[in-house]
Amino acid sequence: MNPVKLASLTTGQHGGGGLLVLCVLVPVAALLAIVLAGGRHGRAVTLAALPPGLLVAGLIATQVWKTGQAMVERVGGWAPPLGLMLRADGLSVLMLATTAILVAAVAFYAPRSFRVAAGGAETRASLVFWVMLMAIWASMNLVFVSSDLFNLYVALELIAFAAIPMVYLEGKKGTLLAGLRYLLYALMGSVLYLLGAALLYGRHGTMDITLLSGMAGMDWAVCLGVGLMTAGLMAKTALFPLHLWLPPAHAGATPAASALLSALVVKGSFFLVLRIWFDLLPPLTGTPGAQLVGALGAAAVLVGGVMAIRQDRLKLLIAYSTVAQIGYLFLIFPLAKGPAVATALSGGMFLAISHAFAKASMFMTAGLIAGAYGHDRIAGLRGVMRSMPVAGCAFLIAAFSLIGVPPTGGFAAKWRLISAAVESSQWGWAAVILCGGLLAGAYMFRAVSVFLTEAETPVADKPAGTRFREWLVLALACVSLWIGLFPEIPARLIEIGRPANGEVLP
Amino acid sequence: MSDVVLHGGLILLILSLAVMTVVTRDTFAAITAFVVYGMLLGLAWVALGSIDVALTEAALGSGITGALLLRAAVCLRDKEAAAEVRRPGRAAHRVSGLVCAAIAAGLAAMVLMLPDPAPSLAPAVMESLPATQVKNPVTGVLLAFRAWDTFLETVVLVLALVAVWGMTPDALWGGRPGELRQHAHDGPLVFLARVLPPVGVMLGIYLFWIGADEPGGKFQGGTILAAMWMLTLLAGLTDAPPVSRRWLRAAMVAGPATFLLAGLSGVVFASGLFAYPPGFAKPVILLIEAASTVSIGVTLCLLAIGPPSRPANR
Amino acid sequence: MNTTEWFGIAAALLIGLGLYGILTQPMLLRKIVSFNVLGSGVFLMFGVIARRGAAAGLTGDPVPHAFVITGIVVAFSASALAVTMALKLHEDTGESAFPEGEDATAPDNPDEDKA
Amino acid sequence: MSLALDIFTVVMVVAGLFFFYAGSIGMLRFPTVESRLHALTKADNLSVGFIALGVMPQMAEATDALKLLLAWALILFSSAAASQLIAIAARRNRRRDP
Repeated sequence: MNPVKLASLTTGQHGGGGLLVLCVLVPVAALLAIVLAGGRHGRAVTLAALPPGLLVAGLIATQVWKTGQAMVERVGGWAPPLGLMLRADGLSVLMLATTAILVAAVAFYAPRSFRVAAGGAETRASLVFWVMLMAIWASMNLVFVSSDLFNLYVALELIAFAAIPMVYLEGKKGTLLAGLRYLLYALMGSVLYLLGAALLYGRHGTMDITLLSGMAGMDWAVCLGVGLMTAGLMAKTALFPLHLWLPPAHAGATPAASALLSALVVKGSFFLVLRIWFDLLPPLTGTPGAQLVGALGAAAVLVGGVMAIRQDRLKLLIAYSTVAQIGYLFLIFPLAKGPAVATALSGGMFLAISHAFAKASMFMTAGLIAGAYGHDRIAGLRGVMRSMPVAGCAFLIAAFSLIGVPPTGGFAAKWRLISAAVESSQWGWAAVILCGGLLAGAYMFRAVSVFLTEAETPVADKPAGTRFREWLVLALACVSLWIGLFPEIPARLIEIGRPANGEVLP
Repeated sequence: MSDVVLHGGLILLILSLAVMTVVTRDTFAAITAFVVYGMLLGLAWVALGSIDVALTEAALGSGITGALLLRAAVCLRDKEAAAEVRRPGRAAHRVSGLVCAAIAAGLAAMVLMLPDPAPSLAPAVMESLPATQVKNPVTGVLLAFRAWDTFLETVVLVLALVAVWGMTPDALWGGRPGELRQHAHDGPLVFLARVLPPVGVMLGIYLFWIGADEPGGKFQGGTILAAMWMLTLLAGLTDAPPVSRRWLRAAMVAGPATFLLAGLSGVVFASGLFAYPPGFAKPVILLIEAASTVSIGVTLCLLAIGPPSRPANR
Repeated sequence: MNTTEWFGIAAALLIGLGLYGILTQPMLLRKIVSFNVLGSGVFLMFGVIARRGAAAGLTGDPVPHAFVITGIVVAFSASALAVTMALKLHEDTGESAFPEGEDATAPDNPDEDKA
Repeated sequence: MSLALDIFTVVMVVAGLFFFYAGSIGMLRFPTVESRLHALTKADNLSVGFIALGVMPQMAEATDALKLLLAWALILFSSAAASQLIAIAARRNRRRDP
């Protein structure tokens, strides 16, 4: 037996590590089954895949929580640099859990138009929606557990191929253009990312993040490579000024899809930036490069906020709010400096997950409101609170979380970010965070104040199935509240598997 | 010395064709230049010592991509003038030119500064290759050491095809993709489509079979199968199947599904997921490659001819 | 300086050229073609890196070769999707380029369309 | 013997190059699609044949030489069909917009 294989076997990495492969395999198997069986079985196959998928995510979370250590799996028994490795630390676990819950929620929320009556023929939307839902689940999980830069490139491409059809799924006017713009940004992003990865391979001869973190100094090739990768990922995450594709794409998609795109998909490429800056090359945070990224983030917070205030349509308002929230995520790179590294990272992760739940809830609520009112012009949405109190409540809680009102998850996140700014004595960023909160308050108030006014004419009957979905979106909004009420659990998870200051990964 | 002349000439030709591809106003001419560019790039890959990539680049990067782009160019004929009003101004051109030149210069400098001796996994690959029982190192990487990547890669193809089908008008769902050909005087094409496919199919299967030990493999073989199918479709000898046919769906997922099952079976018969049973690695790899060749052939062809455009019963 | 490095410089130039085409060509189809030039430049970069790593009796490091084969297939899938979208856009709206301005891209109100 | 084979190779390849050159000039200078096709197919097929024939004795094994012959046959066949198709397309275009 050859040494590489032998080494991988003796270190005994198979105890449970296979779960990391399974968390991708389960949704992939589901999507292949849907393609084979046809869209009319899409919902049934998805519902069958949810329990095992949730179980795998749960088992990974339990094991990481219990052992307090990252899980690793060398796929096929081949150790890096030759083989590729999957690795789940606390950050991965948080994102895996968030993804599993949101995918399940979207599967239950998905409108009847994506279901086919028993015995009916397959429809286009039924095939595409369920296949792409499973594909988004698989590819997001892959981003969270993979530790190999090229494997992550494949994951990014999978995300793009899964997310873009969601934009033009309903075939409405303008969505194709939005999808095409999204595709070109995504393709540019991945090709820049690949170029950066090529330079790293040329310099160090491996694509494994853990190995690279041990070798990569701040030399020319590494900096250029990381710069190219970051630029590519920024385009995919829609960081200002590369955000133009996001609002039409997210606002034009069907609500179930908008929720996934806005809450999850942009987090995939952001998570990768996090991996590169915090794990692959930790000395980068706090450098002038990080200040530049932070400045773009700050601009996104302000521009996104102002643009959101100016929107007349609810879904566009929510989409611009995503642009602003993405800005906050990138503030952690300049903030993670000296003693504030852990605080900034934890703030970023809190924001990522609480925004995921709040934004998913909000987009789905907007879908319910638009379904009942027949439009989503903000000025015409009077009396939502009276006619749809549960959905209205969900919107309100989600809005509080996005603004950062205590005790929501958004507050917990911003509190950590501001603490990091204080710890690292960078007061300017704290001011940006406060300004962003005010802007968020202003645009959310615009919508909520209309919801609270009395309607002159009562709303027509709500479409069937709305009541169940109203409670569903409320539950999602409550998760973002729960994160703020019990921050200890995510906070402890975030620290699992992190290297101590200055050390390389185990 | 002969290297300098040959490689230098090749590089100059490639660069000038790339310039033509990018700046020419006439779309059709640009795409023709791109196809030739792809062929020469295949030669560049031979010069760089990789026959596997050269085959892939020539067949897929130049051949089928060329067919795809030409189909689009024909549909968008005479649209250059309409698009021309959207051309960015002279200043924007200059700025873009400067930025791109700076990036190219930076990368070129980067290439010259790469470490010497270069890091390489070639020794590690050769050391572990016997365990996989295949002799082509690229196949070893694709199907054993990085099988996980390749598995996901076959899933990408399925997703891309579903995404392309996602643009079908609702009324035509379940219909047949591509145009129905009925030019009476395409005799030479029909002749070509009768004579070439037997040779091509044999070549495709040969490339997949030989891929375990010599340059070749499922991507190269599958691409040739796709090209042969496209040829018979173009000549009107066969008709594209309706997209909801069960056998078509089965052919699409055969590759990834076989790969997945083989990966899962590693838990029982080998040391873990995506590991191969010792002594039986090659048969498993060949099985995966065979199923993938079919899937790749079907998927590539359907990707190139686009979404359903006419009802199934015509 | 040997010919491998020439290919490296060619790869850098191809990347620059492809990028230039994407930025300046108005027609969507031309942007897609330029994207392919850019992509092939990146692949060629991998080829140069592989060639420099020739060892153990091989003409190049096979790992980057495997990356490139995977990459070419992904690039084709992406081109197929992009071309189909561009053709469909042309069929629906007659556009063969991105319209100017941000407002032009905002999708119409979803629910007014239904009514 | 090997010298004779080498001379044969050089002569054949030079002949092939000459026809390539002539064909290329024809393609660039001739006025109509048909005449350009004529230059291209006739001269290029001939030159590929010459070169294949010339390189054949340099092959180490007989099967490799056979492969060259097969490649030439394939080129002959496909270029014949392709040029027919181009000519038909050209005629069709002329009819549509003279």
